[in-house]
Amino acid sequence: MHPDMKVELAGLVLRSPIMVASGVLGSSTGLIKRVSENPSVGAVVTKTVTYNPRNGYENPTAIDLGFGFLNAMGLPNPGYLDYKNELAELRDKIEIPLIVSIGPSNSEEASEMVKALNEVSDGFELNLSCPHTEKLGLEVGSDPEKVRRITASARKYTSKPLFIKVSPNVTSVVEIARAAVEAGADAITAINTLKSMAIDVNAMKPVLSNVYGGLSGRAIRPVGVRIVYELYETLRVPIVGCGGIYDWRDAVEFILAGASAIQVGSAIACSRSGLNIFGEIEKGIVEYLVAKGLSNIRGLVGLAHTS
Amino acid sequence: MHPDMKVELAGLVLRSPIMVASGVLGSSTGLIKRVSENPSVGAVVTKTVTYNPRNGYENPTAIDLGFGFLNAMGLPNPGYLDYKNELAELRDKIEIPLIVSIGPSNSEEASEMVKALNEVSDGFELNLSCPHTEKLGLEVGSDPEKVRRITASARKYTSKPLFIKVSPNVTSVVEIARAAVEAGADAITAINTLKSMAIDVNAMKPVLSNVYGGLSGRAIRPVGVRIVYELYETLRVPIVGCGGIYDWRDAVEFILAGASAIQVGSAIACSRSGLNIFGEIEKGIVEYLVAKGLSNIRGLVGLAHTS
Amino acid sequence: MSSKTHYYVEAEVVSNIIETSRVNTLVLKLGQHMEVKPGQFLMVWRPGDGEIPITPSLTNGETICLTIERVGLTSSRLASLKAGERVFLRGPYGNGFNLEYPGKYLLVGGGTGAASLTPAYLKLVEKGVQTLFLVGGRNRDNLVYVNKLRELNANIRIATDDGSVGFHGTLPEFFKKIIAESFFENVLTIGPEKMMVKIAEECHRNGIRCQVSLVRIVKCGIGFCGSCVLDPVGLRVCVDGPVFNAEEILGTDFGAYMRDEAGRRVEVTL
Amino acid sequence: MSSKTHYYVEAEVVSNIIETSRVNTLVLKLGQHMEVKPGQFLMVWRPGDGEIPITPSLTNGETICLTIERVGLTSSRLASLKAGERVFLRGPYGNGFNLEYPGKYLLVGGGTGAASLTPAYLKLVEKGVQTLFLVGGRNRDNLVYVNKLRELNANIRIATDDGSVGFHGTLPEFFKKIIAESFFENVLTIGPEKMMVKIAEECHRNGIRCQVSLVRIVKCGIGFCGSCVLDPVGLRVCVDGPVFNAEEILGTDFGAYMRDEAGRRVEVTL
Ligand SMILES: Cc1cc2nc3c(=O)[nH]c(=O)nc-3n(C[C@H](O)[C@H](O)[C@H](O)COP(=O)(O)OP(=O)(O)OC[C@H]3O[C@@H](n4cnc5c(N)ncnc54)[C@H](O)[C@@H]3O)c2cc1C
Ligand SMILES: Cc1cc2nc3c(=O)[nH]c(=O)nc-3n(C[C@H](O)[C@H](O)[C@H](O)COP(=O)(O)OP(=O)(O)OC[C@H]3O[C@@H](n4cnc5c(N)ncnc54)[C@H](O)[C@@H]3O)c2cc1C
Ligand SMILES: Cc1cc2nc3c(=O)[nH]c(=O)nc-3n(C[C@H](O)[C@H](O)[C@H](O)COP(=O)(O)O)c2cc1C
Ligand SMILES: Cc1cc2nc3c(=O)[nH]c(=O)nc-3n(C[C@H](O)[C@H](O)[C@H](O)COP(=O)(O)O)c2cc1C
Ligand code: FES
Ligand code: FES
Repeated sequence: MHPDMKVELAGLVLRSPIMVASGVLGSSTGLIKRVSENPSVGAVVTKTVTYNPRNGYENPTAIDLGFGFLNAMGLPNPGYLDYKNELAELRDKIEIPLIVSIGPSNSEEASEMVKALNEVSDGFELNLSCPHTEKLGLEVGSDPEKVRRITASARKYTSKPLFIKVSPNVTSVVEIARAAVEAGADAITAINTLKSMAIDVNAMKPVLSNVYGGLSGRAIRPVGVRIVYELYETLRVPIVGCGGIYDWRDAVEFILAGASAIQVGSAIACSRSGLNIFGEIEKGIVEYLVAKGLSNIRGLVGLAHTS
Repeated sequence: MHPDMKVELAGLVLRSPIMVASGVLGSSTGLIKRVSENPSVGAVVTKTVTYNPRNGYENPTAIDLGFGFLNAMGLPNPGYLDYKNELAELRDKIEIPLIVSIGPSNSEEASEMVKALNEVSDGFELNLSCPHTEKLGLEVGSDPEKVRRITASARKYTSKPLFIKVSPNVTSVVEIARAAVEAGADAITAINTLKSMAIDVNAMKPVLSNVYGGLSGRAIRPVGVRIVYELYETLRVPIVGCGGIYDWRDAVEFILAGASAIQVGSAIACSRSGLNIFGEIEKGIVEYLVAKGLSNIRGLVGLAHTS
Repeated sequence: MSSKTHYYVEAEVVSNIIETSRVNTLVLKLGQHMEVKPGQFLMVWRPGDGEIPITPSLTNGETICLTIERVGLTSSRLASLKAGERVFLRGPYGNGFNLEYPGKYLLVGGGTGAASLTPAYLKLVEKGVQTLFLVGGRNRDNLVYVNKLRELNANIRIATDDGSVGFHGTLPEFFKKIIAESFFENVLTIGPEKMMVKIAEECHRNGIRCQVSLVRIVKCGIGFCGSCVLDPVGLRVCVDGPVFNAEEILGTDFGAYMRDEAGRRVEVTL
Repeated sequence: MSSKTHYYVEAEVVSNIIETSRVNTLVLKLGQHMEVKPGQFLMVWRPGDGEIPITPSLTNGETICLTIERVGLTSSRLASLKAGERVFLRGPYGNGFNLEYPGKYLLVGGGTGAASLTPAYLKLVEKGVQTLFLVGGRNRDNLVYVNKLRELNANIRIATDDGSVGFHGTLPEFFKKIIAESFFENVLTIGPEKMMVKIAEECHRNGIRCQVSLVRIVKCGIGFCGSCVLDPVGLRVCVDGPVFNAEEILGTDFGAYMRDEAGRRVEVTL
């Protein structure tokens, strides 16, 4: 018997718990469409769009560290108005939920963006956690009051699922997530990248043009699993796990910690099989469920907590 | 010409910038002595001692993740009174500075421990950053006010160098470090481990008996380098870099970021050559200095900041 | 497991050869061996000056040549480096050309494209494959790498827009004429995209297998930032390319649209 | 690069064999191949019940036997497992015995030590080396693994403190007698530390090369927590040991002091 991989996430029905993390496909709607055709992908989150267009930082913007990746893209994106038109075209062409990631720097921007993008999306992910862009992301997401205000502003203009993406770069992720939930968030996505940097010893200079960037990939998985586990202990909303998921075991680790669904980011850069990584992860989870005698993926969520 | 590897650190003169990080040798004074005989080691930091003896947590307390290590030892130690006797014996037998790490949970403990241990040590490292022990470490070290009070209490009873070891698990390391410096700290050690966890997918359980632990090793180097770089931009006290240093390149990366000295922790567990890792790191740095035409290591500190 | 603290390979400029008023070739000595397949590219970094993708114009593991046109800040800085100055390289990235297809090869290089095709030419020679090299430019003074190719005994034909040397006309016009004269099973082309798309269409009409090397804004170089995507098919130039079989991408944004740094869809102008 | 999400190897209990009232042998089927050299140890975990170091008493890659004495919570829980229950193993850790030294081997096992020496015995047999196995216990009912060793055709001699079977006396006393009768170039010993130190001293006096397997509090198992240290020399049982040449450690805390869980120096009692 093939185990049931369907999950319900804040009102959305996903054919698989495997989502594509924000940003790793850039703003390309072509790439989103291509990935959405993969039957193992349950939902796609878009690149974070901001109020104004952004070119992002100068190169170097990303490097491979071997045990993870460091990037400071600088949230390049066409701005929400431009992107809205692309998304409008895309939406009829894909069959899975399209979650639009937005990165407002204040409540007004949040309201306007959600209002404008509501008709072209199946849900929103509020990125309050980018560690390397001034006035955006972490600068907002490390202050519970700002999180509360921005979440409430977004909430006011949409009845679609609202995910808040949190950062590991704070003293208490639980406090931030709680503020978001109290202000109306339906689910929490954890985690964004860890604030980091690298210096090239030959060049004697920081590698990233922005100096600081975000660490992603394998290296941050234990931090992500810890945060998902902490959130599951204290919150009553679904959690989407993200951070260093490369294979089915990594995905299962996050689900056992309490994630109802998971997102794959950096790993698509090192998958030998290209975008087949989603299929491989799904296959592995299915075999694991069979081996464990479980008939559906939902039975696995948070199982590491029972004593 | 052999470059000069001597560093001066908050009044201490170190024959080499390579130190042994706290905890990785346990409380064994025998092991400290053995390591201190290695001519490439500049100073040793002891295992953190606490006011009362602690057995630490039940096994499993540590695992190898491949790209780093996860541990929740639980600060096992004989307590400061017992350990004082061992240190008294040890001190005459070693020729390099012995820095005693203490983990007080409040100001009174800090004062008493420093008072008692002052005569057996060449300096103190205040561990306010262990991510997995209740009431100790991070619970203290994430609150600038507590950091200020504990640092001041320790400062009152010693004129020896006082290092404060900070945690990466806070929203602003700079704020914490600044509080410590204002309260009299001579130097900052950065970083301790990242709060993390791992779940075994077969066992479906958290691996560590304490559930949460600290991530160390390769994976955290980019976080450590970032924090050292940030501290160097804002503070005027020496910084000791720590986190994922395995070879000379890693060490140089930290020094370029602003570290006056560096500490090696986890890497001693995966060095094929055992404790020879110190010699290998020193040799690499010396060759690098020669290649760069630098006559001493001090000229390298913070060089990645100049534009 | 490598810890990759050595993120970049250091290289020193041995000499800087002026190709045209806009194009220079840097001859670099590598601090470390580096194997680059024909058509693969490197990310070339100068701290403070930025980092750009370049397809080497010669490579032998220890020495590498980069032929660079000054189009903006980074390329201009790099093209002006003097002997003894250093650059930092990461890579190689991308797929490179497939040179296993049977038959004769016609190489069509516009601008710096002739230079970037040279490693493929040398590989084909090594394999004993018959080749013809078409090099084009606006005029006599705009031709890149022709002397080098002559030195390498390449069978070259030239086209200039103003007829100052060789065929009088554009490369696609010349290309039409050449393939009318003699059949080639394979075409490799690097050059301005408007030129490449015309060559590709011509190949399509004539049943010639054509590989093109595409330029998009490359940021990460490793396939996860989505900056270099060719829409609507969602192919990433940095990992799925930069070389594509033309058949795969005719009818897409190839030759028509690209994305700018902010990810906005804009027209291809060159 | 492995991501090691599979931190532990899962193993299922096939059977639980009662050795004595305090000692059981678990026969485990491994979920994954595992190569353990004689004298190396594994960390054996049951979630909720703790994790302890055990030197396997038989191993062939797919099956592993653990002979466990109930001394506290974790060992008691493990020793009571039933067929079908699972344990989780990490390792192997430590150095293991050096079996390359020439000459005859005398194996001296007290308590579960006889079991833990068995893989070394089998390896020596495989190499065609001559061995004699001394097994000791308080009395007839306290002997561990003797039937298994007989089954494996080992050349066994027994000593019991009460003389209920074999030599009447302690293992060190018996050992003295045996080496007076016939010379052995090598001794391997596992057992209570007070016993091992006596054997080691006897070997020292008689010019016999002696390897002992030491027990200390093992926590990390990988050499960085310092819990298992033998002072004052600062040797770590988990990576520098657990097997030491006796000459290396005679005159240290071996046989006299160890550290407890808090790192306090305490006397060795057994
Ligand atoms: C795979 C590949 C191989 C290339 N090989 C060569 C080569 O061998 N020789 C050569 O002269 N040029 C080559 N290029 C093009 C070269 O990378 C660009 O000219 C260069 O990036 C421009 O940077 P700039 O800072 O000088 O100019 P900018 O002022 O940044 O931009 C000038 C123009 O270059 C384009 N551009 C800017 N940044 C990039 C980028 N990161 N990637 C691609 N295009 C960009 C812009 O769209 C703009 O039209 C190659 C490009 C790619 C993708
Ligand atoms: C390399 C090595 C190989 C071993 N092989 C075997 C074996 O094959 N069979 C066997 O029965 N026993 C073996 N032991 C001893 C076994 O690990 C201990 O008996 C066990 O850890 C006790 O744990 P407990 O929780 O049952 O008892 P506890 O109540 O925790 O302690 C009981 C006694 O065991 C000692 N002890 C506790 N924890 C440890 C630990 N982590 N490491 C070492 N000693 C500890 C304590 O000092 C105490 O005296 C080995 C020990 C080591 C170091
Ligand atoms: C190149 C790149 C771009 C990213 N862009 C975004 C973004 O626009 N918005 C966002 O919320 N997260 C962004 N992220 C973070 C990822 O969505 C993800 O949270 C993080 O990388 C951790 O997951 P991973 O280890 O699987 O990559 C980006 C990550 C990478 C590597
Ligand atoms: C087993 C182990 C025990 C540790 N014990 C202590 C400790 O007692 N006090 C302390 O300040 N840090 C302790 N640490 C943290 C290290 O000193 C160091 O800050 C951290 O591991 C990062 O460095 P690394 O990556 O080189 O290990 C311990 C780390 C490990 C791995
Ligand atoms: S440049 Fe980032 S995906 Fe190609
Ligand atoms: S058990 Fe940790 S060093 Fe040996």
